[in-house]
Amino acid sequence: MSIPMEFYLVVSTIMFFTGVYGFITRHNMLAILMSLELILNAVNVNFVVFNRFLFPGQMEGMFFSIFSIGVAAAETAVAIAIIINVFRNMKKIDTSEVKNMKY
Amino acid sequence: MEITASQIIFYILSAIIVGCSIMSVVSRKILRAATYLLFVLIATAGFYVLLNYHFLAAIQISVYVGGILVLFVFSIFLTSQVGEKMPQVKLSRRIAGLIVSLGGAALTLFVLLTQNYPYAAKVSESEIDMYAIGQSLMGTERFQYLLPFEAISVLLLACIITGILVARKK
Amino acid sequence: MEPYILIALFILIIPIFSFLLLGLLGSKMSHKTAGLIGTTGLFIVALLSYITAFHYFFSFGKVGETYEKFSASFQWLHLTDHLHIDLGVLLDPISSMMLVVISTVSLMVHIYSLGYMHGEKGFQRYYAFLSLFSFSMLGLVLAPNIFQMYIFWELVGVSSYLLIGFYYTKPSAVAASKKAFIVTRFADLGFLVGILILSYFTKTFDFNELTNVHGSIFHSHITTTFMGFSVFSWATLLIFMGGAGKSAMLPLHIWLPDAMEGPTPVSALIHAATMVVAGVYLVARLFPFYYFMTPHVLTVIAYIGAATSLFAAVVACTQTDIKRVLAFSTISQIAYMMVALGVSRYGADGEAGLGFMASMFHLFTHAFFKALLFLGAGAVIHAVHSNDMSDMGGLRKYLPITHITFLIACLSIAGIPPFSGFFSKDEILVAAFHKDIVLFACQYLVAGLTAFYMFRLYYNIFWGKENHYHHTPEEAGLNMTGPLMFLALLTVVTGFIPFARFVTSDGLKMETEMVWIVAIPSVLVGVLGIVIATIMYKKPTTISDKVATSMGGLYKAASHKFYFDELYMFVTKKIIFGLISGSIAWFDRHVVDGFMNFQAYWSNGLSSKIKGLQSGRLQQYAWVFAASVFVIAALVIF
Amino acid sequence: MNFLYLFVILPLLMMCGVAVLKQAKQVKILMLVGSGIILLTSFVLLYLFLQARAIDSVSPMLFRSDLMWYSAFNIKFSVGVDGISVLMIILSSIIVFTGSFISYSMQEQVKEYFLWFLMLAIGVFGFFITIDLFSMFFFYEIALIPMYLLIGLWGTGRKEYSAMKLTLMLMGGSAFLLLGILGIYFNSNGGNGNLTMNILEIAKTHIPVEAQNIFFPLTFLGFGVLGALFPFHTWSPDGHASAPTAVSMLHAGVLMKLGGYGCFRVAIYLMPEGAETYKILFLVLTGISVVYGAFGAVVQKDLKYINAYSSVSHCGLVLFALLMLNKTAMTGAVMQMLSHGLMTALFFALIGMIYGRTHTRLITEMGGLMKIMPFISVCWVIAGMASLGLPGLSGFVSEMTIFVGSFQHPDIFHRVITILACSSIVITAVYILRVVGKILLGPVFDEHHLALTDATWYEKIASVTLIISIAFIGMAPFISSNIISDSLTSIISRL
Repeated sequence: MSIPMEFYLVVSTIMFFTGVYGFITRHNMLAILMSLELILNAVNVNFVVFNRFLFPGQMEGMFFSIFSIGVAAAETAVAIAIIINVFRNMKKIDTSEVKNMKY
Repeated sequence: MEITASQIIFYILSAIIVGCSIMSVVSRKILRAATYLLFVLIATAGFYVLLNYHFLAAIQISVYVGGILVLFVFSIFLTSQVGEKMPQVKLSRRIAGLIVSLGGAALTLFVLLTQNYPYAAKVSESEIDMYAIGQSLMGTERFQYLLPFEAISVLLLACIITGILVARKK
Repeated sequence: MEPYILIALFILIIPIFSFLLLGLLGSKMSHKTAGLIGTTGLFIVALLSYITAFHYFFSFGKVGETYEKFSASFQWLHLTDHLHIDLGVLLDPISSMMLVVISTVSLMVHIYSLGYMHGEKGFQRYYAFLSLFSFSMLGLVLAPNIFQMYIFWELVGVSSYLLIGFYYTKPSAVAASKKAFIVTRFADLGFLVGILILSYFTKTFDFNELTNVHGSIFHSHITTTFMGFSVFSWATLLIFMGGAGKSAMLPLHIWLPDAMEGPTPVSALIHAATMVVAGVYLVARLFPFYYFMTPHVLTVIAYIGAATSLFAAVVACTQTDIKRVLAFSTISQIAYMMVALGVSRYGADGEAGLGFMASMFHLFTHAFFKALLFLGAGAVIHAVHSNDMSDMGGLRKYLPITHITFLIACLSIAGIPPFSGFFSKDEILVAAFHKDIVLFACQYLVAGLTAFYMFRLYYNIFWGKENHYHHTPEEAGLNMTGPLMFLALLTVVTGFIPFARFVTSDGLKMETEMVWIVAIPSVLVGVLGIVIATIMYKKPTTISDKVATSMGGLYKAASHKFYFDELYMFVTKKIIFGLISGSIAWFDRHVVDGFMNFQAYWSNGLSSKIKGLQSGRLQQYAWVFAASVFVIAALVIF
Repeated sequence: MNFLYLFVILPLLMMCGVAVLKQAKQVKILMLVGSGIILLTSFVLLYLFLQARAIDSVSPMLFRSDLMWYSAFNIKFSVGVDGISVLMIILSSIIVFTGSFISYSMQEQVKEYFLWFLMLAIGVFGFFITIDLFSMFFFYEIALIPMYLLIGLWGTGRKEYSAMKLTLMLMGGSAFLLLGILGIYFNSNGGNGNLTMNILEIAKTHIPVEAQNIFFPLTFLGFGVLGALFPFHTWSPDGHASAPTAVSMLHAGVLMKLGGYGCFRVAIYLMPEGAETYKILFLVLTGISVVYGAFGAVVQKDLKYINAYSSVSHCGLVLFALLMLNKTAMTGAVMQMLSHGLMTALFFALIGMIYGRTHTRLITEMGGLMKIMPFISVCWVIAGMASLGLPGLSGFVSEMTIFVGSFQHPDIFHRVITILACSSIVITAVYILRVVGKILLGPVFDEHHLALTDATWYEKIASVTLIISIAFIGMAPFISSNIISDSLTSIISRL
């Protein structure tokens, strides 16, 4: 293993905060969801990296990532279903315009 | 310091991840954003391979890329016109986002890079074999994950039902 | 004496009863009934007044050598341990004298109005108001305490307001009535404050105590001062301010000329004979107090009176509306009475109390001849349907009775013997002569001016160029000429009443004699005034215009009444309405209310800010969440 | 069963009746009859009170009775009246009576309107019969809430704004009041015994001076807001301008009196030393109210605004006189409450009648109404004369009592400020005569107005009732004055 752990972590950190940036700035619900995927992905990377470098004999990090991917899939499916439903009812998926359900 | 192939691959993957994730959150065309996300996810799978988690890489490709992203693309097609640009984000909002993300990144990186890690004495280079993974998933002993596995299954089932219920026409 | 108190009560009750009757049921009555009810009521009142006055002066009033005060009252409103407002009647020489004056003039006006107001819309209302006025005025003169006087003072103010504004569809009448009320109301404020101060220091409202020269008030030594003057000076000065308002003294005279917008008989009754002398009556009422406690205020009164009489006489020379000429003449004559009071001393020996007596005497005679003048003017106006001199001329042929009676009144006011005005005016001049030569000179000049402007009026109406009348003016019926003749008779005879025997400052009788050194010049100046007027106005000539132009600015100023109205208009419209009220209203709406609205505004703003935190915008939450996490993390780390 | 309960029970019964009845006409008739019965009851109360007073001339309050409400805090529903409360009850029932008559022409949502109207009446009556601080506050709040709805729903013009403003400002005042009441409550034991809300029992002890200095201004301000104390009076012009006629009447006629009544019954009676400390401050404020309200009224164009500002001036005089802390001035204050209540109710009734016909309240758009509606105009002139203090009507006696009483104060400051307050009578004359001259006299302004009719029978009954009451107080002031000053004796003895 010639690559130090920090390198991976730096990349995942950047990915995470890019996701955060996207989550905060995006207006489109789907884009927000994609930013969320970035965040989740960054977290998965971290699990795996810590598992590999710090506890190589165990598999918790990997399994956690697996489950996390599963949950992400489930979450995305439901979210997209909701978004499509919103779109069908309101003809838009822009967060600044979909206000009927606020307050 | 000699440069190994894995290092080169790592740098390439890192560049792809950083560049594409940034592009994915700033691109004003949603389909392009999804495409950049695809690259990020694939590169992440590359990371997993680099770390010798082949099974995980396979899941990443199949679930994320093959499932989730396709779902994204479908819903993008359903909800937006081709070539439609998302409106420019307000400057104040971008600055707010930048402050939080850059601040957070700086803080996190500071912590990351100043930390001493208790490295394992020997980092295993070997791949985890499928048998062990299967054992772990299908058992109820210590370090075995049947229960979460089943929970995820139920969750996915619930998701399927919910998806149908929510998305179907009245 | 008891029955006379009762009679005096009846004098008050009858008019108020007739007011209520006419006021409540008037609209259901015919004009004739209403007029009859009012006139009959007043007739009874007049009879009762004569009986009361006669018996007062000739039987029960005199105890020993002096005329005593008789009063009876009941407590109407308890205020403090010392102060309570009583209602009742007070009989003494001046109130008995005033009873006669008021009821006589009022009765004449009632009768006269039957003809003058014939067929007017609101005839019943007119008689109701006349009754109300008679009630208030009688109550005023009969008041046994200063607070009752104030009460009726206000009531005469209101009845005057109602009567000036009788033609309520005419904007000028409405404005005039409003002006009269507000100006006198302003003066009444002074009166009220004066009463408050006086009563605070003397602990009484009662005239008997206030004017009892042997009482404790006159021997107490209250030395409290306020802003450099003793409190009693303030009190009496402020009370005089009330009197000045009602009696149209400078500078509160502005309402009286405008008050001529009312029906002419009303002007005769209220604005010539009775209500406007209330100020004189008030000062006379409190005369011992003025004289002993605050003599310098009397001097002030004398000078204000002199200034007013001169001012009004000058203005009267330039007016063309005959009622306004008479109005200024009234102001001038009342000021004469004020001067007389101002120069008077207390007591009856020699010339001491001459001024007081002369003032009352002039009040008495003036009431009759001025009422006569107004009613005569009313007859003229009735005949030619105009108030303006230029619309008249040569009327002596058409209105013989009016002409003769008017002439008698003019001679009387000009001070020509043997008419009543001569006697009373002469006494005033004598009193002034003894006291202060400046005042005397001033009054002497006014006497000449009076003769001049009255005859200017007389010639302009009855002589001069004859106008073309649309229909021939003719003498009115007996109900109008009757009062004229009766009042002319009074004008001729009242001068011979030995007034000094009855009405003096201390109730003791005094003797007067002709002071030839004053009497002859005063007649001469009267004659001179008449002669000048004859030259200028008997035949249509251009002399008057030439004189007017040669006077230049003075004439212009006088014909504009020395711009007092403009000054007041400026003060009220611009300063009171615009500056004070306008800015207060603005201040209220914008600053005070603005402050309250600002409270609402900022709490609303704040709450919407707080509400904004719960916006439902997930991204905002996320931002806040993330930012907070990092901040907290940073705090933990560093 | 205490006789006084009738004043709460009768309106409650009427509420039930109104709720049951179906037709608007029946509701109105019930209101007329019911309010007539209340009026009669109040006169019976006066009669009974005078009789009881003749027997028992010592106790400060008669017809006492207590009902325990909440024993943990010793809160009772205590009732009792003295002469002043009796007069206030009579005033309220006259206004309720005339208000019902004026509302006879009400068209929309009659039932709901009268329900709220009666609830307002309950609040007012309840306030005057109780002598328990908590119950007072309770009824005070009961009176406030219907106001909001009555103005907000049945009002005119910017009604939502006005209703909101009025309610919020009065609620703000009652927040102060609540603080003040709690302050009194927690200092009411005088070092021993139970805490109590009962005014009579509190009056037996002595609230510590430090506590008085804190809670007097709070209580006084709390009631003062309702009594249109400068600068907390601005709800009054807007509120009155928007309120429906009968509500304006009840509000200006009675509810504003709650302020003055509370000021002396709670603030001054229970905390005399506090009053002594703060009176200069509040005298200046009320003095400003008096003159300022009068000047403010001079340039207004809307009839209701004129009357609202005049109310500020007259109610300012009430508080002004109360703060003089002597018997005569306080007698005058209570008489001024009665007088202003009747007078202003008459004014608002007449404004309502004119507005109902001409559909405008701007004096610039009217003229010569005397010719068109003589009855209303004559009533207006009478009301105006009462307002500017014509002797023989109620305004004069109350103002004179106040002025003479205030002037008896030995301190020069009080006398000077009294003279300043006196000057309001001139300004009052100015604005009253301005209105009379503009709208009643002069030529007819608008040809369309010629077709308008004069007052109807129910309007006549209402106006005549009020005028008779005004004239009665004005002609025979000794009756009310004696009742009031007798009742004031116990209050004065504490000062």
